[in-house]
Amino acid sequence: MVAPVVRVQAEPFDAAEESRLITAGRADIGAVVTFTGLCRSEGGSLAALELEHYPGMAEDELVRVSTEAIARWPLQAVTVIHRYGKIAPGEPIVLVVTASAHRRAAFESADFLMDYLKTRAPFWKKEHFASGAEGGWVAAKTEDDRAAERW
Amino acid sequence: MVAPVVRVQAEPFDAAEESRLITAGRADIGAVVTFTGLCRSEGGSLAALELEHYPGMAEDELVRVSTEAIARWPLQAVTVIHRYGKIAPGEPIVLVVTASAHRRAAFESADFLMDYLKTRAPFWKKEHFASGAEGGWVAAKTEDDRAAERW
Amino acid sequence: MKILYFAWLRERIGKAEETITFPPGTETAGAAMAHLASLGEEYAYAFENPSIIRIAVDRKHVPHDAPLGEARELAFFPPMTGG
Amino acid sequence: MKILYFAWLRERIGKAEETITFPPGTETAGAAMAHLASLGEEYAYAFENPSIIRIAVDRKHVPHDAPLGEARELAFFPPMTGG
Repeated sequence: MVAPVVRVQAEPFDAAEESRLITAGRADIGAVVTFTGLCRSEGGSLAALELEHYPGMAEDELVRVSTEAIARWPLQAVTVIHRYGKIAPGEPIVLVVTASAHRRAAFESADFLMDYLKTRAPFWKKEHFASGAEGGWVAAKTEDDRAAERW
Repeated sequence: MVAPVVRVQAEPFDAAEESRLITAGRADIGAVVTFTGLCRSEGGSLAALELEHYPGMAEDELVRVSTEAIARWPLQAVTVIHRYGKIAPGEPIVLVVTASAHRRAAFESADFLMDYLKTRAPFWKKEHFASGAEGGWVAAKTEDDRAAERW
Repeated sequence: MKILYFAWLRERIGKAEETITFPPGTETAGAAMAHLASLGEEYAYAFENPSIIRIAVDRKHVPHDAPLGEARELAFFPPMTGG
Repeated sequence: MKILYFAWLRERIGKAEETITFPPGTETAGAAMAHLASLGEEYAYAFENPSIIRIAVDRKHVPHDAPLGEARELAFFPPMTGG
Protein backbone atom coordinates (compact mmCIF):
# COMPACT_ATOMS: atom_id res chain seq x y z
CA MET A 1 0.00 0.00 0.00
CA VAL A 2 1.38 3.38 -1.03
CA ALA A 3 1.64 5.92 1.80
CA PRO A 4 0.85 9.48 0.69
CA VAL A 5 3.27 12.30 1.50
CA VAL A 6 1.22 15.16 2.96
CA ARG A 7 2.52 18.46 4.29
CA VAL A 8 0.85 21.65 5.49
CA GLN A 9 3.45 24.38 5.76
CA ALA A 10 4.05 28.13 5.64
CA GLU A 11 7.26 27.85 3.58
CA PRO A 12 7.30 27.69 -0.21
CA PHE A 13 7.78 24.21 -1.69
CA ASP A 14 9.95 22.98 -4.53
CA ALA A 15 7.69 21.13 -6.99
CA ALA A 16 10.68 19.84 -8.92
CA GLU A 17 12.33 18.38 -5.85
CA GLU A 18 9.10 16.64 -4.76
CA SER A 19 8.79 15.10 -8.20
CA ARG A 20 12.45 14.03 -8.15
CA LEU A 21 12.01 12.38 -4.75
CA ILE A 22 9.21 10.26 -6.22
CA THR A 23 11.03 9.02 -9.30
CA ALA A 24 14.62 8.81 -7.99
CA GLY A 25 16.13 5.36 -8.15
CA ARG A 26 13.13 3.55 -9.58
CA ALA A 27 12.20 2.44 -13.09
CA ASP A 28 8.61 1.24 -12.67
CA ILE A 29 6.90 4.62 -12.96
CA GLY A 30 5.51 5.44 -16.40
CA ALA A 31 3.76 8.73 -15.74
CA VAL A 32 4.11 11.64 -13.32
CA VAL A 33 1.58 14.45 -13.21
CA THR A 34 2.20 17.56 -11.14
CA PHE A 35 -0.33 20.27 -10.45
CA THR A 36 0.83 23.59 -9.01
CA GLY A 37 -1.73 26.18 -7.95
CA LEU A 38 -0.35 29.71 -7.81
CA CYS A 39 -1.45 33.03 -6.38
CA ARG A 40 -2.60 35.37 -9.16
CA SER A 41 -2.19 39.15 -8.91
CA GLU A 42 -5.57 39.77 -10.57
CA GLY A 43 -4.10 42.40 -12.83
CA GLY A 44 -2.01 43.95 -10.07
CA SER A 45 -4.95 44.61 -7.73
CA LEU A 46 -3.97 41.87 -5.28
CA ALA A 47 -1.12 42.45 -2.84
CA ALA A 48 -1.31 39.00 -1.22
CA LEU A 49 -3.53 36.13 -0.27
CA GLU A 50 -3.70 35.11 3.35
CA LEU A 51 -4.48 31.47 3.88
CA GLU A 52 -6.01 30.45 7.18
CA HIS A 53 -6.22 26.76 8.04
CA TYR A 54 -7.45 24.42 10.74
CA PRO A 55 -4.23 22.86 12.08
CA GLY A 56 -4.56 19.14 12.53
CA MET A 57 -7.76 18.78 10.55
CA ALA A 58 -6.10 20.20 7.41
CA GLU A 59 -3.45 17.45 7.48
CA ASP A 60 -6.07 14.82 8.32
CA GLU A 61 -8.28 15.79 5.37
CA LEU A 62 -5.36 15.84 2.92
CA VAL A 63 -4.38 12.35 4.08
CA ARG A 64 -8.00 11.23 3.70
CA VAL A 65 -8.37 12.48 0.13
CA SER A 66 -4.93 11.07 -0.79
CA THR A 67 -5.83 7.70 0.68
CA GLU A 68 -9.06 7.74 -1.29
CA ALA A 69 -7.13 8.45 -4.51
CA ILE A 70 -4.78 5.55 -3.74
CA ALA A 71 -7.78 3.26 -3.27
CA ARG A 72 -9.38 4.34 -6.56
CA TRP A 73 -6.37 4.43 -8.92
CA PRO A 74 -3.29 2.21 -9.25
CA LEU A 75 -0.86 4.82 -7.96
CA GLN A 76 2.80 4.42 -7.11
CA ALA A 77 3.14 7.71 -5.25
CA VAL A 78 1.08 10.70 -4.12
CA THR A 79 2.39 13.96 -2.69
CA VAL A 80 0.15 16.80 -1.54
CA ILE A 81 1.53 20.03 -0.09
CA HIS A 82 -0.61 22.99 0.92
CA ARG A 83 0.72 26.27 2.26
CA TYR A 84 -0.83 28.64 4.76
CA GLY A 85 -0.06 32.22 5.79
CA LYS A 86 0.64 35.19 3.51
CA ILE A 87 1.35 34.29 -0.08
CA ALA A 88 2.44 36.87 -2.67
CA PRO A 89 1.24 36.90 -6.30
CA GLY A 90 3.29 34.49 -8.41
CA GLU A 91 4.03 32.21 -5.44
CA PRO A 92 2.77 28.63 -5.29
CA ILE A 93 -0.07 27.70 -2.90
CA VAL A 94 -0.69 24.02 -3.47
CA LEU A 95 1.10 21.07 -5.06
CA VAL A 96 -0.26 17.68 -6.07
CA VAL A 97 2.02 15.04 -7.57
CA THR A 98 0.78 11.62 -8.68
CA ALA A 99 2.77 8.77 -10.19
CA SER A 100 1.54 5.63 -11.89
CA ALA A 101 2.58 3.04 -14.44
CA HIS A 102 -0.09 4.52 -16.74
CA ARG A 103 -0.88 8.06 -17.71
CA ARG A 104 -4.66 7.94 -17.30
CA ALA A 105 -4.40 7.03 -13.61
CA ALA A 106 -1.87 9.80 -13.01
CA PHE A 107 -4.01 12.44 -14.77
CA GLU A 108 -7.35 11.44 -13.28
CA SER A 109 -6.10 11.08 -9.72
CA ALA A 110 -4.35 14.49 -9.76
CA ASP A 111 -7.53 16.09 -11.11
CA PHE A 112 -9.62 14.28 -8.46
CA LEU A 113 -7.24 15.32 -5.66
CA MET A 114 -7.48 18.99 -6.60
CA ASP A 115 -11.29 18.90 -6.88
CA TYR A 116 -11.62 17.08 -3.59
CA LEU A 117 -9.16 19.07 -1.56
CA LYS A 118 -10.75 22.34 -2.71
CA THR A 119 -14.10 21.37 -1.19
CA ARG A 120 -12.92 19.32 1.81
CA ALA A 121 -9.59 20.59 3.11
CA PRO A 122 -10.13 23.30 5.77
CA PHE A 123 -8.34 26.29 4.24
CA TRP A 124 -9.77 29.77 3.67
CA LYS A 125 -8.39 32.55 1.49
CA LYS A 126 -8.53 36.22 2.37
CA GLU A 127 -7.54 38.84 -0.17
CA HIS A 128 -5.29 41.77 0.65
CA PHE A 129 -5.56 44.52 -1.96
CA ALA A 130 -2.69 46.54 -3.36
CA SER A 131 -4.78 49.70 -2.91
CA GLY A 132 -4.72 49.23 0.85
CA ALA A 133 -8.52 48.86 0.88
CA GLU A 134 -9.64 46.16 3.25
CA GLY A 135 -9.79 42.80 1.53
CA GLY A 136 -12.44 40.16 1.98
CA TRP A 137 -12.77 36.44 2.30
CA VAL A 138 -12.92 34.63 -1.00
CA ALA A 139 -16.36 33.10 -1.57
CA ALA A 140 -16.59 29.39 -2.32
CA LYS A 141 -17.51 28.65 -5.91
CA THR A 142 -20.43 26.40 -6.72
CA GLU A 143 -18.40 25.27 -9.75
CA ASP A 144 -15.89 23.75 -7.32
CA ASP A 145 -18.66 21.74 -5.68
CA ARG A 146 -19.89 20.61 -9.08
CA ALA A 147 -16.34 19.64 -10.07
CA ALA A 148 -16.01 17.50 -6.94
CA GLU A 149 -19.33 15.81 -7.69
CA ARG A 150 -17.91 14.42 -10.95
CA TRP A 151 -15.98 11.76 -9.03
CA MET B 1 -1.69 34.52 -29.12
CA VAL B 2 0.47 32.15 -27.10
CA ALA B 3 3.32 30.51 -29.03
CA PRO B 4 3.99 26.93 -27.96
CA VAL B 5 7.52 25.84 -27.06
CA VAL B 6 8.20 22.58 -28.92
CA ARG B 7 11.44 20.62 -28.95
CA VAL B 8 12.44 17.22 -30.34
CA GLN B 9 15.79 16.22 -28.89
CA ALA B 10 18.02 13.31 -27.97
CA GLU B 11 19.16 14.85 -24.67
CA PRO B 12 17.24 14.48 -21.41
CA PHE B 13 15.14 17.46 -20.41
CA ASP B 14 14.66 19.20 -17.08
CA ALA B 15 10.94 19.29 -16.35
CA ALA B 16 11.47 21.62 -13.40
CA GLU B 17 13.42 24.13 -15.46
CA GLU B 18 10.77 24.15 -18.21
CA SER B 19 8.09 24.82 -15.64
CA ARG B 20 10.19 27.57 -14.02
CA LEU B 21 10.72 29.25 -17.41
CA ILE B 22 6.94 29.43 -17.82
CA THR B 23 6.11 30.96 -14.45
CA ALA B 24 9.19 33.13 -13.87
CA GLY B 25 8.48 36.83 -13.49
CA ARG B 26 4.73 36.64 -13.97
CA ALA B 27 1.79 36.64 -11.58
CA ASP B 28 -1.16 35.94 -13.86
CA ILE B 29 -0.84 32.14 -13.96
CA GLY B 30 -3.11 30.24 -11.57
CA ALA B 31 -2.39 26.65 -12.53
CA VAL B 32 0.51 24.70 -14.01
CA VAL B 33 0.16 21.04 -14.96
CA THR B 34 3.18 18.99 -15.98
CA PHE B 35 3.06 15.50 -17.42
CA THR B 36 6.25 13.47 -17.62
CA GLY B 37 6.25 10.13 -19.42
CA LEU B 38 9.06 7.81 -18.34
CA CYS B 39 10.65 4.63 -19.66
CA ARG B 40 9.61 1.66 -17.50
CA SER B 41 11.92 -1.32 -16.98
CA GLU B 42 8.99 -3.79 -17.12
CA GLY B 43 10.24 -5.62 -14.05
CA GLY B 44 13.87 -5.50 -15.19
CA SER B 45 13.23 -7.19 -18.57
CA LEU B 46 13.78 -4.01 -20.57
CA ALA B 47 17.31 -2.72 -21.20
CA ALA B 48 16.24 0.34 -23.17
CA LEU B 49 13.68 1.85 -25.47
CA GLU B 50 14.85 3.15 -28.82
CA LEU B 51 12.73 5.96 -30.16
CA GLU B 52 12.72 6.54 -33.89
CA HIS B 53 11.16 9.70 -35.25
CA TYR B 54 10.44 11.48 -38.52
CA PRO B 55 12.62 14.59 -38.34
CA GLY B 56 10.76 17.68 -39.43
CA MET B 57 7.33 16.10 -39.32
CA ALA B 58 7.69 15.26 -35.60
CA GLU B 59 8.24 18.93 -34.76
CA ASP B 60 5.46 20.01 -37.14
CA GLU B 61 2.92 17.67 -35.56
CA LEU B 62 3.83 18.70 -32.01
CA VAL B 63 3.37 22.35 -33.02
CA ARG B 64 0.02 21.45 -34.65
CA VAL B 65 -1.37 19.68 -31.57
CA SER B 66 -0.06 22.45 -29.30
CA THR B 67 -1.68 25.11 -31.47
CA GLU B 68 -4.94 23.18 -31.37
CA ALA B 69 -4.77 23.07 -27.56
CA ILE B 70 -4.17 26.83 -27.47
CA ALA B 71 -7.22 27.35 -29.69
CA ARG B 72 -9.43 25.16 -27.50
CA TRP B 73 -8.42 26.25 -23.98
CA PRO B 74 -7.50 29.65 -22.48
CA LEU B 75 -3.82 28.80 -22.03
CA GLN B 76 -1.00 31.10 -21.03
CA ALA B 77 1.81 28.72 -22.00
CA VAL B 78 2.39 25.31 -23.56
CA THR B 79 5.67 23.39 -23.67
CA VAL B 80 6.05 20.00 -25.36
CA ILE B 81 9.37 18.14 -25.45
CA HIS B 82 9.80 14.68 -26.96
CA ARG B 83 13.05 12.74 -26.97
CA TYR B 84 14.36 10.30 -29.55
CA GLY B 85 17.20 7.77 -29.55
CA LYS B 86 18.05 5.26 -26.82
CA ILE B 87 16.35 5.86 -23.51
CA ALA B 88 17.16 3.84 -20.38
CA PRO B 89 14.54 2.68 -17.84
CA GLY B 90 13.77 5.47 -15.39
CA GLU B 91 14.61 8.20 -17.89
CA PRO B 92 12.00 10.67 -19.15
CA ILE B 93 10.67 10.39 -22.72
CA VAL B 94 8.11 13.14 -23.06
CA LEU B 95 7.13 16.32 -21.23
CA VAL B 96 3.98 18.39 -21.53
CA VAL B 97 3.53 21.57 -19.49
CA THR B 98 0.40 23.71 -19.65
CA ALA B 99 -0.35 26.93 -17.78
CA SER B 100 -3.63 28.76 -17.39
CA ALA B 101 -5.44 31.12 -15.05
CA HIS B 102 -7.73 28.21 -14.16
CA ARG B 103 -7.00 24.63 -13.20
CA ARG B 104 -9.58 22.92 -15.42
CA ALA B 105 -8.02 24.34 -18.61
CA ALA B 106 -4.52 23.32 -17.48
CA PHE B 107 -5.60 19.76 -16.65
CA GLU B 108 -7.75 19.16 -19.71
CA SER B 109 -5.29 20.58 -22.21
CA ALA B 110 -2.36 18.55 -20.84
CA ASP B 111 -4.49 15.40 -21.00
CA PHE B 112 -5.59 16.29 -24.56
CA LEU B 113 -2.00 16.97 -25.65
CA MET B 114 -0.79 13.59 -24.43
CA ASP B 115 -3.70 11.73 -26.08
CA TYR B 116 -3.23 13.60 -29.33
CA LEU B 117 0.52 13.40 -29.59
CA LYS B 118 0.44 9.65 -28.92
CA THR B 119 -1.69 9.05 -32.00
CA ARG B 120 -0.39 11.81 -34.28
CA ALA B 121 3.27 12.58 -33.59
CA PRO B 122 5.54 10.37 -35.75
CA PHE B 123 7.54 8.49 -33.10
CA TRP B 124 7.99 4.72 -32.84
CA LYS B 125 9.28 2.73 -29.89
CA LYS B 126 11.47 -0.36 -30.19
CA GLU B 127 12.22 -2.47 -27.14
CA HIS B 128 15.70 -3.74 -26.32
CA PHE B 129 15.60 -6.59 -23.83
CA ALA B 130 17.98 -7.09 -20.94
CA SER B 131 18.30 -10.79 -21.89
CA GLY B 132 19.93 -9.79 -25.17
CA ALA B 133 17.02 -11.35 -27.09
CA GLU B 134 16.05 -9.25 -30.05
CA GLY B 135 13.40 -6.72 -29.14
CA GLY B 136 10.42 -5.74 -31.20
CA TRP B 137 8.50 -2.66 -32.16
CA VAL B 138 5.88 -1.66 -29.65
CA ALA B 139 2.38 -2.17 -31.06
CA ALA B 140 0.01 0.79 -31.09
CA LYS B 141 -2.79 0.46 -28.57
CA THR B 142 -6.40 0.80 -29.61
CA GLU B 143 -7.00 2.35 -26.18
CA ASP B 144 -4.77 5.26 -27.25
CA ASP B 145 -6.96 5.83 -30.30
CA ARG B 146 -10.06 5.70 -28.15
CA ALA B 147 -8.49 8.14 -25.70
CA ALA B 148 -7.80 10.59 -28.54
CA GLU B 149 -11.38 10.27 -29.76
CA ARG B 150 -12.65 11.69 -26.46
CA TRP B 151 -11.68 15.19 -27.53
CA MET C 1 -16.37 21.60 25.06
CA LYS C 2 -13.64 23.29 23.04
CA ILE C 3 -15.11 25.44 20.27
CA LEU C 4 -13.12 26.74 17.27
CA TYR C 5 -14.06 29.41 14.74
CA PHE C 6 -12.36 30.06 11.42
CA ALA C 7 -12.22 32.76 8.72
CA TRP C 8 -15.10 35.26 8.87
CA LEU C 9 -16.82 33.36 11.67
CA ARG C 10 -13.71 33.94 13.76
CA GLU C 11 -13.65 37.62 12.77
CA ARG C 12 -17.34 38.20 13.47
CA ILE C 13 -17.26 36.49 16.87
CA GLY C 14 -13.96 38.14 17.70
CA LYS C 15 -12.20 35.04 18.96
CA ALA C 16 -10.62 31.93 17.53
CA GLU C 17 -11.60 29.56 20.30
CA GLU C 18 -13.40 29.27 23.61
CA THR C 19 -14.76 26.64 25.96
CA ILE C 20 -18.52 26.31 26.20
CA THR C 21 -20.74 24.15 28.37
CA PHE C 22 -23.91 23.47 26.44
CA PRO C 23 -27.29 23.25 28.18
CA PRO C 24 -28.67 19.76 28.78
CA GLY C 25 -30.48 18.45 25.70
CA THR C 26 -27.98 19.92 23.21
CA GLU C 27 -27.54 16.71 21.30
CA THR C 28 -26.53 17.66 17.77
CA ALA C 29 -23.89 19.87 16.13
CA GLY C 30 -26.72 22.02 14.75
CA ALA C 31 -28.28 22.42 18.20
CA ALA C 32 -24.89 23.50 19.53
CA MET C 33 -24.72 26.11 16.75
CA ALA C 34 -28.22 27.37 17.61
CA HIS C 35 -27.16 27.78 21.24
CA LEU C 36 -24.03 29.70 20.24
CA ALA C 37 -26.12 31.98 17.99
CA SER C 38 -28.07 33.02 21.11
CA LEU C 39 -25.01 34.17 23.06
CA GLY C 40 -24.95 37.73 21.80
CA GLU C 41 -25.03 40.10 18.85
CA GLU C 42 -21.67 39.05 17.44
CA TYR C 43 -22.70 35.37 17.58
CA ALA C 44 -26.06 36.11 15.98
CA TYR C 45 -24.21 37.92 13.16
CA ALA C 46 -21.74 35.05 12.67
CA PHE C 47 -24.50 32.46 12.50
CA GLU C 48 -27.12 34.59 10.70
CA ASN C 49 -27.20 32.15 7.80
CA PRO C 50 -26.85 28.78 9.55
CA SER C 51 -27.38 26.67 6.44
CA ILE C 52 -24.05 27.71 4.92
CA ILE C 53 -21.98 27.00 8.03
CA ARG C 54 -19.77 23.90 7.94
CA ILE C 55 -19.21 21.95 11.13
CA ALA C 56 -16.44 19.57 12.17
CA VAL C 57 -16.61 17.31 15.21
CA ASP C 58 -13.22 16.18 16.41
CA ARG C 59 -11.69 17.32 13.09
CA LYS C 60 -14.10 15.47 10.83
CA HIS C 61 -16.75 17.05 8.61
CA VAL C 62 -20.24 16.28 9.88
CA PRO C 63 -23.78 17.21 8.83
CA HIS C 64 -25.72 19.59 11.08
CA ASP C 65 -27.81 16.78 12.52
CA ALA C 66 -24.76 14.76 13.61
CA PRO C 67 -24.84 13.76 17.31
CA LEU C 68 -22.30 15.50 19.53
CA GLY C 69 -21.71 12.30 21.49
CA GLU C 70 -18.44 12.43 23.39
CA ALA C 71 -17.00 15.15 21.13
CA ARG C 72 -14.06 17.09 22.54
CA GLU C 73 -13.59 19.67 19.77
CA LEU C 74 -16.31 21.37 17.77
CA ALA C 75 -15.39 23.70 14.89
CA PHE C 76 -17.49 26.11 12.82
CA PHE C 77 -16.36 27.61 9.54
CA PRO C 78 -17.50 28.92 6.14
CA PRO C 79 -17.31 26.80 2.98
CA MET C 80 -13.64 26.07 2.27
CA THR C 81 -11.65 27.97 -0.34
CA GLY C 82 -8.25 26.32 -0.35
CA GLY C 83 -6.41 24.81 -3.30
CA MET D 1 9.66 11.49 -55.63
CA LYS D 2 11.47 11.15 -52.30
CA ILE D 3 10.13 8.18 -50.33
CA LEU D 4 10.74 7.61 -46.60
CA TYR D 5 10.16 4.50 -44.49
CA PHE D 6 10.07 4.31 -40.72
CA ALA D 7 10.19 1.69 -37.96
CA TRP D 8 9.46 -1.86 -39.12
CA LEU D 9 8.64 -0.71 -42.67
CA ARG D 10 12.21 0.63 -42.87
CA GLU D 11 13.58 -2.61 -41.45
CA ARG D 12 11.57 -4.85 -43.76
CA ILE D 13 12.44 -2.86 -46.89
CA GLY D 14 16.03 -2.50 -45.75
CA LYS D 15 16.37 1.21 -46.40
CA ALA D 16 15.24 4.47 -44.84
CA GLU D 17 14.73 6.40 -48.05
CA GLU D 18 14.91 6.24 -51.82
CA THR D 19 13.76 8.16 -54.87
CA ILE D 20 11.02 6.59 -56.96
CA THR D 21 9.42 7.65 -60.22
CA PHE D 22 5.87 6.37 -60.20
CA PRO D 23 4.20 5.13 -63.38
CA PRO D 24 1.77 7.53 -65.07
CA GLY D 25 -1.67 7.25 -63.53
CA THR D 26 -0.37 6.91 -59.95
CA GLU D 27 -2.61 9.60 -58.54
CA THR D 28 -3.15 8.78 -54.86
CA ALA D 29 -0.98 7.96 -51.88
CA GLY D 30 -2.60 4.53 -51.76
CA ALA D 31 -1.84 3.88 -55.44
CA ALA D 32 1.80 4.83 -54.78
CA MET D 33 1.85 2.30 -51.93
CA ALA D 34 0.41 -0.41 -54.21
CA HIS D 35 3.15 0.29 -56.75
CA LEU D 36 5.87 0.06 -54.08
CA ALA D 37 4.40 -3.24 -52.85
CA SER D 38 5.07 -4.66 -56.31
CA LEU D 39 8.79 -3.82 -56.33
CA GLY D 40 9.99 -7.04 -54.72
CA GLU D 41 9.66 -9.51 -51.89
CA GLU D 42 10.84 -7.13 -49.17
CA TYR D 43 8.36 -4.49 -50.30
CA ALA D 44 5.54 -7.03 -50.49
CA TYR D 45 6.38 -8.06 -46.91
CA ALA D 46 6.49 -4.46 -45.69
CA PHE D 47 3.13 -3.64 -47.25
CA GLU D 48 1.44 -7.02 -46.66
CA ASN D 49 -1.28 -5.39 -44.55
CA PRO D 50 -1.86 -2.09 -46.38
CA SER D 51 -4.82 -0.98 -44.27
CA ILE D 52 -2.67 -0.45 -41.18
CA ILE D 53 0.00 1.64 -42.94
CA ARG D 54 -0.02 5.38 -42.22
CA ILE D 55 0.97 7.79 -44.98
CA ALA D 56 2.28 11.34 -44.86
CA VAL D 57 2.51 13.62 -47.88
CA ASP D 58 4.97 16.47 -47.39
CA ARG D 59 5.02 15.76 -43.64
CA LYS D 60 1.27 15.83 -43.15
CA HIS D 61 -0.93 12.85 -42.30
CA VAL D 62 -3.20 11.95 -45.22
CA PRO D 63 -5.78 9.23 -45.91
CA HIS D 64 -4.89 6.55 -48.45
CA ASP D 65 -7.07 8.14 -51.12
CA ALA D 66 -5.36 11.54 -50.85
CA PRO D 67 -4.12 12.88 -54.20
CA LEU D 68 -0.34 12.98 -54.61
CA GLY D 69 -0.56 16.27 -56.50
CA GLU D 70 2.78 18.09 -56.48
CA ALA D 71 4.06 16.15 -53.48
CA ARG D 72 7.82 16.16 -52.94
CA GLU D 73 8.09 13.80 -49.96
CA LEU D 74 6.02 10.69 -49.34
CA ALA D 75 6.42 8.73 -46.09
CA PHE D 76 5.10 5.34 -44.99
CA PHE D 77 5.05 4.14 -41.40
CA PRO D 78 3.23 1.97 -38.86
CA PRO D 79 0.77 3.41 -36.34
CA MET D 80 2.68 5.74 -34.05
CA THR D 81 3.78 4.74 -30.55
CA GLY D 82 5.38 7.89 -29.14
CA GLY D 83 4.49 9.67 -25.95
